[in-house]
Amino acid sequence: MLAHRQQKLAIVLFIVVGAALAVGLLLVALNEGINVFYTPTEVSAGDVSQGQNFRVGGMVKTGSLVKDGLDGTEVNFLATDFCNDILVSFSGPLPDLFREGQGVVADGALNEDGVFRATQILAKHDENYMSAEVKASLDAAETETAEVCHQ
Amino acid sequence: MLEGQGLFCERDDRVLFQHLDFSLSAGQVMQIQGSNGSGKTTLLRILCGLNTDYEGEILWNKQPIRKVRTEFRDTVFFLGHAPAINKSLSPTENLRWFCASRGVSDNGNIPAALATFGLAGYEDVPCYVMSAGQQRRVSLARMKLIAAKMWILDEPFTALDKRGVAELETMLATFVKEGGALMLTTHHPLQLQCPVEVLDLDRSNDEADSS
Amino acid sequence: MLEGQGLFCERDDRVLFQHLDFSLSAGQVMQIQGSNGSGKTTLLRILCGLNTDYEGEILWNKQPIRKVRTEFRDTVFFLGHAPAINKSLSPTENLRWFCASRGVSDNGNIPAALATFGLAGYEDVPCYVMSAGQQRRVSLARMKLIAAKMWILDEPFTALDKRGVAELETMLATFVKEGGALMLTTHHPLQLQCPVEVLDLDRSNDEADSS
Amino acid sequence: MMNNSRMGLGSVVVATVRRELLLAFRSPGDVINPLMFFIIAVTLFPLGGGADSAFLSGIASGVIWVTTLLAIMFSMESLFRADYEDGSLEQLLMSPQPLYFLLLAKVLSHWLIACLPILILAPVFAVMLAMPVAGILPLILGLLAGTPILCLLGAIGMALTVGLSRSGLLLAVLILPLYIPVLVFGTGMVSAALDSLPYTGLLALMGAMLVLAICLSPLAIAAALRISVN
Amino acid sequence: MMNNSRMGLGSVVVATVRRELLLAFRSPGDVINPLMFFIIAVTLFPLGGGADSAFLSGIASGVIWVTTLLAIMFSMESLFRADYEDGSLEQLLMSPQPLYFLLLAKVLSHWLIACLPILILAPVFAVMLAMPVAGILPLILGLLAGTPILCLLGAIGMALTVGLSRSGLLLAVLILPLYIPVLVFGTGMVSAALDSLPYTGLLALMGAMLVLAICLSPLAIAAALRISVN
Amino acid sequence: MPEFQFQSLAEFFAMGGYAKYVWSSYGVFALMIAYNLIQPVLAKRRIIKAQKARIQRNSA
Amino acid sequence: MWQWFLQLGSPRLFYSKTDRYLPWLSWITVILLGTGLAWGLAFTPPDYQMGENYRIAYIHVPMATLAMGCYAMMACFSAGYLIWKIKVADMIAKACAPIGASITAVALATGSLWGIPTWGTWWIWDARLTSTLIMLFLYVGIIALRSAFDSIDSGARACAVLSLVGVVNLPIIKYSVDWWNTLHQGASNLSLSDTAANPPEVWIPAFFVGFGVLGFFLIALILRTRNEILLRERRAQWVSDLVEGNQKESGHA
Ligand code: HEM
Ligand SMILES: Nc1ncnc2c1ncn2[C@@H]1O[C@H](COP(=O)(O)OP(=O)(O)OP(=O)(O)O)[C@@H](O)[C@H]1O
Ligand SMILES: Nc1ncnc2c1ncn2[C@@H]1O[C@H](COP(=O)(O)OP(=O)(O)OP(=O)(O)O)[C@@H](O)[C@H]1O
Ligand SMILES: [Mg+2]
Ligand SMILES: [Mg+2]
Repeated sequence: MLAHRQQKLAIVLFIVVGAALAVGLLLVALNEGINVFYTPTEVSAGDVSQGQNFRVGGMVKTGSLVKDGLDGTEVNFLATDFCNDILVSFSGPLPDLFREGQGVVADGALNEDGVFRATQILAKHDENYMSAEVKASLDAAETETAEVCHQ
Repeated sequence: MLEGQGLFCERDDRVLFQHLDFSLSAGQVMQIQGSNGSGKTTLLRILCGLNTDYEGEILWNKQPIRKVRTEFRDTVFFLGHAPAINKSLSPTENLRWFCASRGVSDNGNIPAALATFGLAGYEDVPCYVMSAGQQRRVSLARMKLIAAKMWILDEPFTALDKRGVAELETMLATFVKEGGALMLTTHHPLQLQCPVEVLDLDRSNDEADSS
Repeated sequence: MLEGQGLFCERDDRVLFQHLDFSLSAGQVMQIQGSNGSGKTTLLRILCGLNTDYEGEILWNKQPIRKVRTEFRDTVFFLGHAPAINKSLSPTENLRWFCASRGVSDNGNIPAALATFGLAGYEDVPCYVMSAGQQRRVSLARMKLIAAKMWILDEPFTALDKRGVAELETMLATFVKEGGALMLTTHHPLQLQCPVEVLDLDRSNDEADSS
Repeated sequence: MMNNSRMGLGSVVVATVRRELLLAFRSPGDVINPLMFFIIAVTLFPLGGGADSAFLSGIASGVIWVTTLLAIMFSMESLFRADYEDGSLEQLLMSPQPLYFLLLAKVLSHWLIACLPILILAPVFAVMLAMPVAGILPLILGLLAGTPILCLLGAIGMALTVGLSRSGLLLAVLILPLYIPVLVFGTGMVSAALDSLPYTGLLALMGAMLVLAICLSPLAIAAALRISVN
Repeated sequence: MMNNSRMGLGSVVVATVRRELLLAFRSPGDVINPLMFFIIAVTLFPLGGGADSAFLSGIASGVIWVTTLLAIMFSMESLFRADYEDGSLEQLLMSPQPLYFLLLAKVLSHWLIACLPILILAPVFAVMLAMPVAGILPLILGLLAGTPILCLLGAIGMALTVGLSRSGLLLAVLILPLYIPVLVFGTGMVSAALDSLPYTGLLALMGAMLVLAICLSPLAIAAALRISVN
Repeated sequence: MPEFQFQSLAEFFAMGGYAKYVWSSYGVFALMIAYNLIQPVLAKRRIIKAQKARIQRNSA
Repeated sequence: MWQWFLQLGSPRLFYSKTDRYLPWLSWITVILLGTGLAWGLAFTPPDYQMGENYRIAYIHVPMATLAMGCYAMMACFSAGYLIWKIKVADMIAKACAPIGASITAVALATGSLWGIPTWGTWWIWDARLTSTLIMLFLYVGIIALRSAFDSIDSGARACAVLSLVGVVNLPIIKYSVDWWNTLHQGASNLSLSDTAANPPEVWIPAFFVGFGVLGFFLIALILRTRNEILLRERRAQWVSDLVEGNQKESGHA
């Protein structure tokens, strides 16, 4: 009968050790960071090299948006994570939500001038929903809060 | 050793048996009888824990079987309709793995076990060249390899010829006389050298119906 | 009607039968006998053209059967071990397709045919809820739907209960009396109201062995 | 009592198709599983290859064709398996009706059941995979001509392996090589159209293959089935 | 006569692996069919999509991963089918040894038999599909960590469907959704490496999934098998 | 207190230019609800019909 | 409470109890859904960024939440069936699958429809969207698995195991927005202050719709479960009585 106990124990030990190992590996994974897109800080830190395709995500820096071209479909703007900026250029139709101060995800590659040439622009919405009046009153009351950089 | 209390089983809305009570102790033989489809196989599989759709209580050494599954499995040998022989392997290979999967070493007595069943010389031919009866014998040779205290056999005489049947009957009788418990189904008229208790599923069900 | 001359068949290097001769004419019954695995099913399938591994000559109305396959198939009804019943379909649907696949219209007498086999009321339930015996009856009901001159039946009594067996026997006898030819295998002692010719495969083979 | 009026060939074919459709209706897995396999397998590619639309549009026709092909091949399992196991196949082989048309009807029904839903969905997925609009029509035409060929060839393979208990990948190994020409022409049509070249030539070729397959493969299927029940 | 000396768990596992390898050696189809399927299916994609090397290198990792995944999934058929049919499965379930390790050993052997050959061939095909050299190592590492997960998950699906006579594409429908994360991370590793980014994070994640799969899936497989023999 | 946000019914249906998206979303939603309510009701009818047939068959 | 729960474990009691609760539940649902939808569609101020378009939220969010909730519920009942062999638990689990699948499909469809104007794409293979799609596939797989079994019990147990295996997907859906940088937004923070982001006039109608949709879900679930009970208990006397009663009713009408 002892043998059976031992067997049960073996299974339980196996699972416990496995779970511990899995947690360890998960921690490693989270430490490394698994991202769908890169922040401008990561880009300027040289995490990505020129010419390769990747996604960059950030905010459209207020006041940086320039529309070019006859019909205004050629746009240049700075994507920022409030620590670093990256110049993004794009031509084509833009999503509705694309505007200054709004989250953006761009698909493309860095060209030789260090400009991010986007092939697709996606607008990212944040978790805030409110009406225009509320937004206005909020803006008025808002005190400047320093953004904290995450490295 | 093994006891059933108020067993009830229905399959596809048909009651196979109900209020079924039996008890089997060491040194006893119990034959389950009944027409085709009366639920003999189902009953054996329920006792072995292969089927779980039943109601009632099964006791093993006076304890509910759920609690002593591993001990039960350790002391019981079950042989079902299918021979559990892989046709690509030889008898020796089949039996060696069987022993390993039961967690016992075969101690080199596989050839002896095969010889008991008249398979000397067939140790290393692949099973697919063997006739159904010979495959059955390989299957039965397992009984010689593990020290089970109880055998549960579903139609063990299938595919055996007359001599094979007689030999198996002697072997079963010896096992029982040495204190083993035996439970079997068979459509063949059993001729054992020891008293046989009969559990008739057709009858048990009819009685229950009429009651 | 059907004649075999010097039939020989071996399977997996085992001779099942050799020098087998027989002849069956309208109004006759022939029962193929033999132990398990003696080749009864194999013989029937050879006659039906489902098996082609044989030597010897089979004649249909005095002509080599190879040349008159279609006529042969048109007048023969074969029922094998398997019931040929799709379990997801109802008896009516099964039989309707059977008729269509034989190229005859069912003329609305499927319910009648089912009723003959005691299946009135079961026309439209899916076959998987029916017991093995009932499925067998659906299978047999085919005989009532096509005008075959010869029936070749492999263990037609399987899974039938006593009354079913008696009824089927009457039906077979009537068929033979009306001039049909019947060839069947069965392990069950046949009680037909007409003379039965027996073809014993065990004997034919033993004789051949000893000769 | 048995006043057997003969039926024409047409009605036999109709009866077969009806039976198969009825069966598909009873066990919806036959319809749904190939379709779901197609859907899931198509979504695997963007997951596996990256999802930018330039990349996707490049692989779109290939992915749709290959996935259709795999879905059809593995759906073949249900064509003869049940009939083989319950003995209906023997009855079919014993039937005085020409097997040729019966088998054609069976394969046709399989096409209706397993392929037509995929065919209907294929353009939707082509759009999801960012295939340019010019490619859609040749894709559909190609699939329309190609999938019956795939079914017929697959039926030969299935007929050969139906007697084996574990066919699985064996079927694939037997049949995939035969599928290659269809795949090449099918995707060729799309890429021709995307390069604004005419693709009628390829379509005609596909049509010719289809006609040949329809004419010849029932013979092969019948022969294979006779071997399998043996 | 029956002096049953007990064996340790280790030797039970070894015996199981030995048996499975022996079986694979006796019926080489189990080894060869998945491999052949992999080879044929991988070659389908260049045929279906055009063969310029820029295009190929774009799809290489996706194609190899998707094909491996399909090959493994369809090879699962041979894992429990034979044992189910000849009754060995019942004996296994009746064994007093812990099923947990027996099943683990079985799946491990299946991995050795069906996946290892593919793993060995995968880099060759990656080169043929013009994958840049930087992608080869993460491809191999990913497959090394990922294919056992695929085998374990596939075994759950197979255990659930082994009692059904017509499983066919059902297995695919059940299991492919569970395969998606492995595919995503596996190809993600390759593309990260090709972008000269670190992929250790993804590898660690895959490792975590592997460990979890090894620990937990035997429980699910055992439960599923008990249901299937019922 | 919430008040009607649109100047006219037409504007309401136009949804500020997003009619396509908003109304098809609500449409899909409505279809789903309808399906999930109607299907069981029809199924129940079918079951009861079959059940009656069974009872009749058994009593006959 | 426990007693009440146990009663629901008996098919017959489940049937009669739900008979009693269904009308109430229906009325509450109609009221909640009616006010919530009308409020959300017409009486909530448009979002300062997305304008009227964000009214899709009133369907998308509850559908997405419910899709996950339904899966969790199915898994719980599956576990209940596996452990305690409660037949009704399996019937409920069975009923969950098609409802959950259709709800997930709606969540995906509305998300896509919403994504076109806001994100600029209707589909992107990000973690949340992909894992939601996987959930849809899991639902379909479970339905397919059940229909493949002839035996009800085996099918039930097999589905239970599969749905429990699929539970790993739930935390991935829920936390994918936190674990990865997704295009999809993170979890919203709700506040009672009406100058905060997500002020009450935004989320109160959402609550109405949310509970309304929950009510609808329960109704659909109960209806399906009741059908399943009728089917499986068809041999029980009370079902026959019920059917006969039905006959009489329809006879009077
Ligand atoms: C096909 C695409 C989409 C899918 C599959 C999807 C899926 C989901 C899921 C699974 C949730 C989680 C619900 C919960 O945590 O209870 C969710 C929540 C949400 N989604 Fe989406 N979504 C999609 C598109 C969108 C779009 C385009 C938007 C708007 C820009 C959006 C806005 C939201 C919001 C506001 C929430 C509620 C978040 C919270 O408060 O926790 N979704 N979605
Ligand atoms: N897997 C199954 N699912 C549903 N019903 C089954 C299953 N297996 C058997 N049955 C039903 O259970 C009943 C009892 O079958 P069982 O195999 O126990 O009979 P048996 O007494 O062993 O018959 P036999 O003498 O033929 O061996 C049969 O009526 C059969 O229809
Ligand atoms: N498909 C097959 N391949 C090879 N050998 C076979 C095959 N089918 C049957 N056999 C062999 O042929 C022999 C005759 O089988 P057959 O089915 O004709 O016997 P039978 O007389 O009908 O027996 P039963 O009384 O059990 O029906 C058997 O010994 C069997 O091993
Ligand atoms: Mg039995
Ligand atoms: Mg026979």
